Amino acid sequence: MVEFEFTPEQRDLRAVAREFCTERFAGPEVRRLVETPDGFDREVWRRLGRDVGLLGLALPEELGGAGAGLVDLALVAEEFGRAVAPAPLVGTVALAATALRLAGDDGTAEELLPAIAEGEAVVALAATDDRGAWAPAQPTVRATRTDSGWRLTGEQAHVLDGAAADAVLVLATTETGTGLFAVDGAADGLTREPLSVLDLTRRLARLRYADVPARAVGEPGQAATAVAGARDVAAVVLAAEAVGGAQRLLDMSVEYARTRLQFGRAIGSFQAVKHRCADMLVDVEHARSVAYHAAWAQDAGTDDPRVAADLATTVTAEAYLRVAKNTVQVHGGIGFTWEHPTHLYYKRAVGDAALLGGRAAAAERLAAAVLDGPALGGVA
Amino acid sequence: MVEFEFTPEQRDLRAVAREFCTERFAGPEVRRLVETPDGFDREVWRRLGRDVGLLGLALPEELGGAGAGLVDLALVAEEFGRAVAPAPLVGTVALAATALRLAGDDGTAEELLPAIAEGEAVVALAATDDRGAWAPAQPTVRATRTDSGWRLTGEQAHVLDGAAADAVLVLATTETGTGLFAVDGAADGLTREPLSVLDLTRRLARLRYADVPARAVGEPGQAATAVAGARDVAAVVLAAEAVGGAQRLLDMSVEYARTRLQFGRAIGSFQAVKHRCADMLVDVEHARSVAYHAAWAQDAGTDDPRVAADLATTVTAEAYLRVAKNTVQVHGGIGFTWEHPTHLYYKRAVGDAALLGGRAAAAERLAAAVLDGPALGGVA
Amino acid sequence: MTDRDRVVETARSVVAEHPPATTPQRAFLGACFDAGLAWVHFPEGFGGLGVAPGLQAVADGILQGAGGPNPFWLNPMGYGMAGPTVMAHASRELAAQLLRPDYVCDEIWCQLFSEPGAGSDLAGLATRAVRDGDTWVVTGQKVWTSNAHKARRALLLARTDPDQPKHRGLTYFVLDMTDPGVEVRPLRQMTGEAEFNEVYLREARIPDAHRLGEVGQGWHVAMTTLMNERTAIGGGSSVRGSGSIGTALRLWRERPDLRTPALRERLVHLFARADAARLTGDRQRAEAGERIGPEGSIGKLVGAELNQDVHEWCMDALGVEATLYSGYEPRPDGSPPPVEGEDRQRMFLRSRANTIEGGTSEVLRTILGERLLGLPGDLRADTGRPWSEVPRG
Amino acid sequence: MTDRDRVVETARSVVAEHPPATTPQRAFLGACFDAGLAWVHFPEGFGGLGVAPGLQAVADGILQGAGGPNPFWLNPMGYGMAGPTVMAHASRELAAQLLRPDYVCDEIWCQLFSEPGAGSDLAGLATRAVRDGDTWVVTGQKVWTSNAHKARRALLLARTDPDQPKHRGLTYFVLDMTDPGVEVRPLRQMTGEAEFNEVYLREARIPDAHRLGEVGQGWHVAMTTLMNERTAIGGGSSVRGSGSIGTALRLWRERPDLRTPALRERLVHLFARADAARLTGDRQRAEAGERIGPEGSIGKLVGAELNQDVHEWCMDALGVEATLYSGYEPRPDGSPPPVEGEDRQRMFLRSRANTIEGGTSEVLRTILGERLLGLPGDLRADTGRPWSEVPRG
Repeated sequence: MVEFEFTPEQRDLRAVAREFCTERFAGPEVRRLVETPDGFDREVWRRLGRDVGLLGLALPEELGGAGAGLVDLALVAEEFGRAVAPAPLVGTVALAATALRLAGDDGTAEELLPAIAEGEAVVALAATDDRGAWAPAQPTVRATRTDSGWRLTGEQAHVLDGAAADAVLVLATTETGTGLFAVDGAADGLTREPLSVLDLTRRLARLRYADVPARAVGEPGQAATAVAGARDVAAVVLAAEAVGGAQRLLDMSVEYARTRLQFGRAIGSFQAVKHRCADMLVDVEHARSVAYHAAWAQDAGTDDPRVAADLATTVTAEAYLRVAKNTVQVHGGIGFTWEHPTHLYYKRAVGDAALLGGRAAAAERLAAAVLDGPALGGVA
Repeated sequence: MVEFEFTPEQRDLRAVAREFCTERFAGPEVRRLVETPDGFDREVWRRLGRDVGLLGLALPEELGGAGAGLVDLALVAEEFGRAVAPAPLVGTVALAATALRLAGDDGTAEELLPAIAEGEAVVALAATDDRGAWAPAQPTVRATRTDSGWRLTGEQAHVLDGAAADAVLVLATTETGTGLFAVDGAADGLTREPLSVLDLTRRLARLRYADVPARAVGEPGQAATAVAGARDVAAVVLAAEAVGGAQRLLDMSVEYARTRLQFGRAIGSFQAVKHRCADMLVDVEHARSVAYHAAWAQDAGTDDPRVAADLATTVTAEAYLRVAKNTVQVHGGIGFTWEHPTHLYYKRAVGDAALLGGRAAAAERLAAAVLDGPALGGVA
Repeated sequence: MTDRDRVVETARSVVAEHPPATTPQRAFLGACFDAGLAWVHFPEGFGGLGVAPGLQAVADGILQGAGGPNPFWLNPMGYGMAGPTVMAHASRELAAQLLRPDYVCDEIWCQLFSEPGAGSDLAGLATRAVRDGDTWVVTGQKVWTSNAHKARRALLLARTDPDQPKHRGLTYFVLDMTDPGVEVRPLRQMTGEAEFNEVYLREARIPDAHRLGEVGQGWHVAMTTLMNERTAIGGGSSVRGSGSIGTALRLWRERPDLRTPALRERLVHLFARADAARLTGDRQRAEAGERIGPEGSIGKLVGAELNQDVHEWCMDALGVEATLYSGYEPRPDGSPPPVEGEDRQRMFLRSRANTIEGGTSEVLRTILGERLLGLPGDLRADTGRPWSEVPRG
Repeated sequence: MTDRDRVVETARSVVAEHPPATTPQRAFLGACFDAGLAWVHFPEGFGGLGVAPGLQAVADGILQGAGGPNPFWLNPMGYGMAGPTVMAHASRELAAQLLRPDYVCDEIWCQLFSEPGAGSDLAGLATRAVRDGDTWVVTGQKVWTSNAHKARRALLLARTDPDQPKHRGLTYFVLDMTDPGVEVRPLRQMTGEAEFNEVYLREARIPDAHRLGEVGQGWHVAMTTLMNERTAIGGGSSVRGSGSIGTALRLWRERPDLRTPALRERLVHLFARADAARLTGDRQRAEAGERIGPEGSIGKLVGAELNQDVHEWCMDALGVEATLYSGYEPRPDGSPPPVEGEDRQRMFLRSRANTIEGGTSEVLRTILGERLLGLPGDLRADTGRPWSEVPRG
């Protein structure tokens, strides 16, 4: 695996993903979906899993997956990002499936992962506290062992795909530490309140647990590792989505600048617009490099995977935001309207920057790794 | 005194200062002076004091001054800054004279201030420690009282005008606290090592005191107040100089952009250059506003003088640096040469940003005032 | 008695005779107009006293200080732009007819300038006005119109001669928005609400008497309006910590839990920039009197970019809370839903338009470069060519 | 045997037969040249083996890994630019004459392109070359010439037909710098030293045989040279933390006393940008092979601005120490005085030129916009007009 060199199979995979997204997540369809309660289409999701096989890419073959790596998943994510596709890819495929895979619980994994790969099960990873903070040291849900099994009590905010999920994987406090628990989406005592979100393509919910029956998943000691690993995978998926989104915005901006005339000439012939587009290109190229690198770092060990993931978050989050802002500016008033697709990407960029602890936390971890610790490989 | 409205007398004063600077600090003369050991011309300095009367502007009339305020001094400083004049205005007139005025020692003030106003005495305020840090809580020079008077021992770095000064006002540690002491520039035991400086228009020296005879100036309790007050005045003078320098750079850039042809047209007709010049204009205008405001705040109480001074440092330092960088870029290669005046301004901007504790410390004090304390007047 | 004394005395007697607390708004404003305090520099009988424009602030201080309404907020286009344009360019009869209803807010005004094909290049607009005897027949599409759904009258710029170079073929009109040829459609924006409108003109009719300025002189008249607009937008406040920076400072004070050293560092520099902009506005007003020329574009340019940076800071400070939104569904009147406290996410989204509306930052930088610094103009594809022959799209 | 194997074997045998540690530099380089390892993609006999250019890195790895000299550092213009240009455009005889002395550093090269009146607008240059039988007589002034005082040969671009549009009237030559018509003057820069020169040409003579390419085709030939230059400047390193960011990281590690939260925050973002740029270079090389097209301009653009930002960070970190300087007096050879550790103040001043030299950032952004993104060109004042009629100054 040479870094940055895709195999022919990977190129085919990208083509399949792009074709699917072009067909199923065209602009009008995305605008329709974001105004629906769930925010995505179950049937399309099933087709992605069952028919196209994109949801189990990175899962082991024995669990219904394709046994491919994160590079493959990143390629698919890039196409999802390009279409700003509203679908539980990050919540279910990146976060929940990875946590399940790493939790060390073969039984639950064998039950849920094939269903995820088939697009049958939407699963959420609820690893926030009651204010939405990611992976708290002290989870605000408490798990208690009773005669009839585990029971959960407490509250979590900002759970990605939490309202639509068929099952929720909950990070909770036990007497012996932090553990993961599986809860049925329809369980008694579970109430799910969809939050009014800025980015309508990613739905968040507040979950309240009032003595909710739950099943322990894996050993308590594994929970933190599973959640951290899920975040690293999701960071790569988010970064790849950002690359696709930013590239799409750049393409739109260039097309508009080429064809929109003011003062009798294409606005892209003015240096102010042209140089802005050049800066967008730099952002997109940098974002692409760090996102791919983070995928290869996990698959092929070309770098410390966590450093690469934090680098990817830091660079892509800023690049996506800046490209989105520049896209509005290049388009002028039309780019500020509801009818134009730009705002969907812009809000996606804003929302992503705050997910999984947010970009500030990623930069802080990167600083700790690069500046505080012993010198990194190659860093003087 | 209405803020931002100059009196006719002040306009005349500006004209006098500009005429003097245009005549005495023309480009070739500045380039000649910066290659001399002292870095300035004593005779020109005497004329400024004795004949033109610009050095005692802000001093009380009974001490040979004009009894005018900081607004007047700022106007003069702006013209000095425009010419990037190498002269001990900041060190002697702003820092040393203010410290002398505030130290509560009429005798020393009556002896030195008239000489400063006349341009006869160059006086340095040595208020750094041995690493150049401004106004240390523990000065690294120690003052000891002996039978034959006070003696100083220790070392100070980065003393502005320290090598050329006829007298040095030294911040030193005594048994009862921090005090100011006057030392003759030719005193036994004082060695002065000119430092190799980035900004050749402002000379710094390392002073070493080996049992140097000194005279106590004012009460020990006054020293910190006197040094802080001197800094506030000097901050305004530096800010006003930055305004003049930045304005001159903008004028040069605009002139070059109007007349330099590439691709068969004036480069200023290209948006990349034009918009860069527009940004420089914004910087200059902002710098001017905060610099004048800081002067008025001290003279007329239109704002907390320290907040206004720190605001002025924060804004003008950044503006001057950015304008200087943009000036090099607009001029292209020629702006990078030794022969072109731009580098003198650029280095001035860089040096100023580190003087008197530096712009980072000013921003920190501003943050403490605006963000940490109770709400400022008008600040919600 | 000085002009200032006269303004003070007049304002005091209006307040005394029509106490704002007990006088209906319309009656109070009518009394102000009749006393010459609407636009003090207008002639007597037209809402003014024929004194210097700088004295308006004196009158407003007394009237609004006593609790009187602010006509600029009630009818921004009418008070800030239509009034001065009508006074400068309409016939005396037309001015007499229009100014009082404008000031007392019987008639809300809007501005029909921008078009889908004419944004930065306003003078390239395509809406046609064709003469038909004593009336003009207008057809075209306008956009980015605030208050069009509430407006009785509009300032309209239309093309009357496509064969002239673009600036020379325009004429300026006052349009009756109740004309059957006018259709107003709300334009939903990324914040969810519909602050602006599209306005379709299909053979709308305007009497020639409602033309402002000569035929073909519309650009010149429009400059009166636009200068008033940019100064109004960019004028800024002279109160430290008001405006968007105040929103950020309040968040910093109210939410110690959100504070980090990085946010603190950014905020103090935003504060410094905001305060420098504020002081620059003060200084410009002190130096130029009340009328600010093209240097007013500095305030608009800086204010727009600063707003965006400040609101980005707020979003970064809010962290995960930034992902929430108070709702995209516009209410029937097009306004956003009410929220407790400050709706910072909405302000953040809204600020994205600041660098576009009322002159893009690109256009403003060009104005600063050319008009204030005297840099040469760009090469042009349209100068001197008949508008009809200049490529559009 | 594959080409790669052949390169490996050849390089190993050169190293074995001429151990770098004991072989004089000139002899070692001569052996490399004769073995075809100078420019491996050149034909045999011309310093090459006729293999793919990507294999140069394989050869260099072995040669320099064994302690051999890096010809690019010894003779940058000669190795990086003159070699490929000569090979592509000179006659076989001329190439045979020039390449070996170039590679073994008997002859240092410089580039005479820029002029006081032709910076960004290189094709507008005014240096005239007039034919006189079998020689050309050249008069004009060049500037920003590195190594001119040490150079034996120069790549020269001169105008041979002022009545053609500017790109079409240029011809490319190899100039002998020992010609009596050549005067080299050091050009002192803001750092104090004189890294560059001005070169005055007063009826300098060049045999027609030293022309590269056809008369009037000079621009086309120059593009070969310039593409090699930008790629060389912007290519960057694939080692994390090398280059200017390494200077900053070392300062951070070595001087805990300077650390503040604000500096830390800035530094980690500079690191992220530097690492993104590094990875982008790696990715471009992986995607494009060794030859990078206009996308190489991304690396040059980013690298220049990043250098400046990193060195500004260093100055801010140094605080009051930033006001010191190691000295402005150039040494006799034009180089700066030696200092202990890293001369960060000098690097800071030097970085100011990064966004100008080798293509200004403005020109590079235009290249990215037009060549990579396909945006339309600016309106032009010079296209199609005879050079002699285009305003200059």
